[in-house]
Amino acid sequence: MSKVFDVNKIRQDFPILDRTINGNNLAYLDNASSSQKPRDVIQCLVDYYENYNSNVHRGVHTLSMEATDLYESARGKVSNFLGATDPNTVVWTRGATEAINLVAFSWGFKNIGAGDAIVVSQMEHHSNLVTWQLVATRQKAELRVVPLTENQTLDMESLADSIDEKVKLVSICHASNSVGSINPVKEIARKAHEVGAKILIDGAQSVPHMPVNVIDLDCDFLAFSGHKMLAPMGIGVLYAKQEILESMEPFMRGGDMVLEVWNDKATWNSIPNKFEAGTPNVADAIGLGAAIDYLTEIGMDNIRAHEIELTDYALQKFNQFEELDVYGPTDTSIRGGILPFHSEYVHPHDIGTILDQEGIAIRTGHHCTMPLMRSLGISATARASFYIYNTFDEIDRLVDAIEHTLRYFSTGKK
Amino acid sequence: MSKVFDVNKIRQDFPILDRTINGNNLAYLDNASSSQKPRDVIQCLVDYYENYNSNVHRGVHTLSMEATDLYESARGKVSNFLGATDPNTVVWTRGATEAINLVAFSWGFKNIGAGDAIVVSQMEHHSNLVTWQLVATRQKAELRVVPLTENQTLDMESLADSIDEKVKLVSICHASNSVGSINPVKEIARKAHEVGAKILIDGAQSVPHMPVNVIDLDCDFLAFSGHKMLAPMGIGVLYAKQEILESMEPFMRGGDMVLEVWNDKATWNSIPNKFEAGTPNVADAIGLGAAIDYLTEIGMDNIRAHEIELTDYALQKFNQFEELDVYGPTDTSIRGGILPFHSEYVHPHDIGTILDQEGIAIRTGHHCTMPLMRSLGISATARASFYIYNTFDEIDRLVDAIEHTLRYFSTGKK
Amino acid sequence: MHELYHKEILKHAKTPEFTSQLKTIDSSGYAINQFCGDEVRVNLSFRDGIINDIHIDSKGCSINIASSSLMAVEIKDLDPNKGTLLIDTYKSLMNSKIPDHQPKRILGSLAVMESVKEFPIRIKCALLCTQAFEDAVSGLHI
Amino acid sequence: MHELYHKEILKHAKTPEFTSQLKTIDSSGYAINQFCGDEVRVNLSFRDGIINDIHIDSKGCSINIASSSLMAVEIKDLDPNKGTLLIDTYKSLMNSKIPDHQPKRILGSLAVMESVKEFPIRIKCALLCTQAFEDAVSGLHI
Ligand SMILES: Cc1ncc(COP(=O)(O)O)c(C=O)c1O
Ligand SMILES: Cc1ncc(COP(=O)(O)O)c(C=O)c1O
Repeated sequence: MSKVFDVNKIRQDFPILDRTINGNNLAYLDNASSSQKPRDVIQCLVDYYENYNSNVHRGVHTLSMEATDLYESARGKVSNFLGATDPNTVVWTRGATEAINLVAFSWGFKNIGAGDAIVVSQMEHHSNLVTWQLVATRQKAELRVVPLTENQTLDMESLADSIDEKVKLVSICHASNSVGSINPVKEIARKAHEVGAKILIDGAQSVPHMPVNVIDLDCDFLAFSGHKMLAPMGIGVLYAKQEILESMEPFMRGGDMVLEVWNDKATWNSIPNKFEAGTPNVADAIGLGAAIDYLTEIGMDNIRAHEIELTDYALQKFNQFEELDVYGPTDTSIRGGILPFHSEYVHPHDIGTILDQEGIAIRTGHHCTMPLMRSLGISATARASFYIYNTFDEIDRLVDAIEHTLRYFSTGKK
Repeated sequence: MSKVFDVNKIRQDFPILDRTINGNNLAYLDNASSSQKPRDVIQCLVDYYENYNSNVHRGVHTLSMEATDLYESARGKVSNFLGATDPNTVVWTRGATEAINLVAFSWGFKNIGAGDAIVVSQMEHHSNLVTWQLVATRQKAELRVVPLTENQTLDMESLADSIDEKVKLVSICHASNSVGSINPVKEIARKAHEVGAKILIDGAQSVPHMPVNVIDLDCDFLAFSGHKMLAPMGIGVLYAKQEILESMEPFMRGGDMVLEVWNDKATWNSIPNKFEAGTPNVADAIGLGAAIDYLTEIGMDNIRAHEIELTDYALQKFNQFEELDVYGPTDTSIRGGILPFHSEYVHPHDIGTILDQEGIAIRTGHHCTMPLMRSLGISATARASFYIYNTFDEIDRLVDAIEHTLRYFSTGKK
Repeated sequence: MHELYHKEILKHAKTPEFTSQLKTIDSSGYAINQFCGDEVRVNLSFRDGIINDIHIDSKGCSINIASSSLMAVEIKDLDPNKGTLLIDTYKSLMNSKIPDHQPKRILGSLAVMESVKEFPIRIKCALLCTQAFEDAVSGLHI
Repeated sequence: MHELYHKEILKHAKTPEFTSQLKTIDSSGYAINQFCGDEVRVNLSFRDGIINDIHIDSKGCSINIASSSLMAVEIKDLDPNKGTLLIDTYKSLMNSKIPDHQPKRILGSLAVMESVKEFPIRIKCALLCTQAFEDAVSGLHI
């Protein structure tokens, strides 16, 4: 672990970690759902609303200029963070879901037609599956779902078979929120481009947790959410290559996305504004900029290294539970900090409730991946997921609590 | 003025009003663009992120339950505020623009077809015009734009003529952001219903400023934005009648809006979740709830009365400026707190810049109503717009500053 | 932990009753919790207007399985009207709205589910069985 | 107020120069500011490769009108290359990026626009004319 990475110091930056839940310190292990926020990000919102708040663009008064500067500089931070060459390739959305829908409505309906194919995988979040069901159904295109291997990694042979000349888009998660697998998206991008297809990377679970460079990956689209990476809720990003954005029709209509308007027609603003109809979420965009500052200072490499350590430790500890099935690859070089488990004997909800009694927050359910659950022959898992502020100690507490739970449900005694 | 309405006390609740701009106290008169936020609302965000932050729904852990409760209780507050009978008729959006687009994409494309007509007015904000241009063009329907009278009120005769059996939707603002006119939407709703059309009310400029009751108005859809009514940015509302929402297809696809998902198909969740794809903006929704608490405590009637007083005062003062054209009705019972003006001799941008030198924030430009500007034969106005915290003193400062500006531009001397 | 997982609940969760198929099904009801996938099927057979046998097929968490089993215990040998009254009383109990005229004691062993009220998010697990029951009797002309 | 609205700026805003139509237009350029609707048209006529007459049709704020007028004053009698150099220098000045080899003095009276730099949002008003000029000369083979 790098010297600058000091988890105890980091924890002090997160006010919510002082909370007690049912008499115990909060161990927040539901990060794949949403992350907690450091003081800097919260304070950034307060500063904004107490000093600069105003609508952006077009205003000649000082507040509006200042708000616009802060807002556009946040866009620049995102662009740098992703290694993009032009801030105008960063489109603000509410989150990954809206970003994927933007691509579907604006690019998909124009560029995917009858007889074409879209490739996704069996591990996609509903937002990267149901959206393409819509496009495929409406356009009479084929939706190909690439299966997984035994340890829930992408079946690369099937993937290769799926990507042929009919394919117009490969839309795939960089890392799975449900089983943790990290996909070789750079290689997949190359394969997609070989047949002239575009690639959309759902970065909801990668951008918060590891270095992601859009130029290196050569991705056409990248979608992610701020709330999973220390930023406020309500803000997310669609990155896309400039020439693709230029070629796309707008999605929603309204103020800011138009250039000139007559009663019967309108012309469009330049990118990225063309895709940002209506008053944007200025404050939370600036908050995402503050979150990126925070993450950058810690270092994305360090964050990834910390999560690998935690995951290795947890996976090893979980070996003791013969009653539990743990999903995802055991090789943490291709796995995010996500630990889904399932027992025949205790339902995930019961595990979740009992862990909550001990102050440990995990998520239970299908994690918006029902088809994946079905392919595993289960309807739900319990899932612990780690981030920058989690500790070995919290994993020990998790393991102890699971141990109690399993014992309790087999003997009825605590 | 009611006893409880004490503008000086109110001002103390708004931290940004302590700011100085170019050496002068901020006089924030750009409220039609976006409002400032009281301490309660800002603190509500801090509380949320420091104590309850979590993704909502589905979580069995305490934070998720608490966040869900706060979030759904904010929905209940909106529902009460609008006089709706069921919180499930309140759909969260980013703002008025997304709300209108939701109706267009989800209801419009299904229910408006070739030969049908949509009625809007010449005073619509781009978001309530360009969106219907899209529907009209794609569906080969007719878009009818009702003209205005001499003082920029809706031409009710033309409106009556426009609403015939072909009309499927009347989409009209309750109050204009650009000229201030308040439209008789209850009467318009009745007219629309007589021919079997639905009515969408763009409440972006009414819900923040006056009591609005959806049952009384009998509107089918109502759209508005939180940021114009003391709430954080990034949150807004679509209200719609329950049976209409039930009948509508979803708009965006993703998590939360589905019930069951297979590889090739999905079923939809119940309303309102069906329309809320992806992680919602929980914090800002709760913030909108806090803003509604604040507004309700002051009383929407008192707010409206205050704004009428300010507007009457300002209109009267503006009489002295022969060089200025002031738009909108002079009868403040049918006018919101919006004061657009124009001079042949000084361009609005120059007025805006000079006023900003004196700490007075107004907006200049087309206010997202280009066709309205064109119909007035101008390309831009300067616009002052009032809210709960504005004072007579600020109007005096505005008037003095305009007086200086006009003098300066005619003589070159300050 | 104790409060939620009352011994009786745990017992019924582990070894639910009424798990055998019926020879004849007179009425059947189903309910699913959209968010977790838990489900309950309730099959009823009647004799002389009385629920004289029940088959419960429940999947999911302990609260769902236990409440379904306990419900079956209590509705057996009731007529559908009395069964519905019992279910209404149970729902009122769980939603903290017991009206005066609904005596809690008719719930019998099902009353142990009250401990779930400490865990609001799990109340819906304890009520899924009532939806299945209501679905089963909704087709009857009672 | 004084800094922005320099006397010279105000003079050109009120009574801009080069407002008469040209007899022959050799080259024409146009620019619009999408957000405020301000626009500039620049019509040029050449003799012996030199800009020997100009017509400016500008609409909008004082900064736009004044800068367009001052620009016309300065580019008159230049060849398009020298005109372009002057415009580049002016843009560098307004964007605070004057490179060493660009002497500011070639700007002549246009240099008064520097006062606008105190008002960043108005810089684009002062640069609209340069887009129209560039549009006008972009078609020339120089
Ligand atoms: C009348 C009217 N309608 C719609 C809108 C759009 O609202 P928003 O930009 O918050 O989506 C506005 C505000 O800009 C408005 O004033
Ligand atoms: C892999 C993945 N994709 C997409 C999403 C959707 O993100 P959001 O709900 O923030 O739009 C999520 C998170 O829920 C996710 O984990």
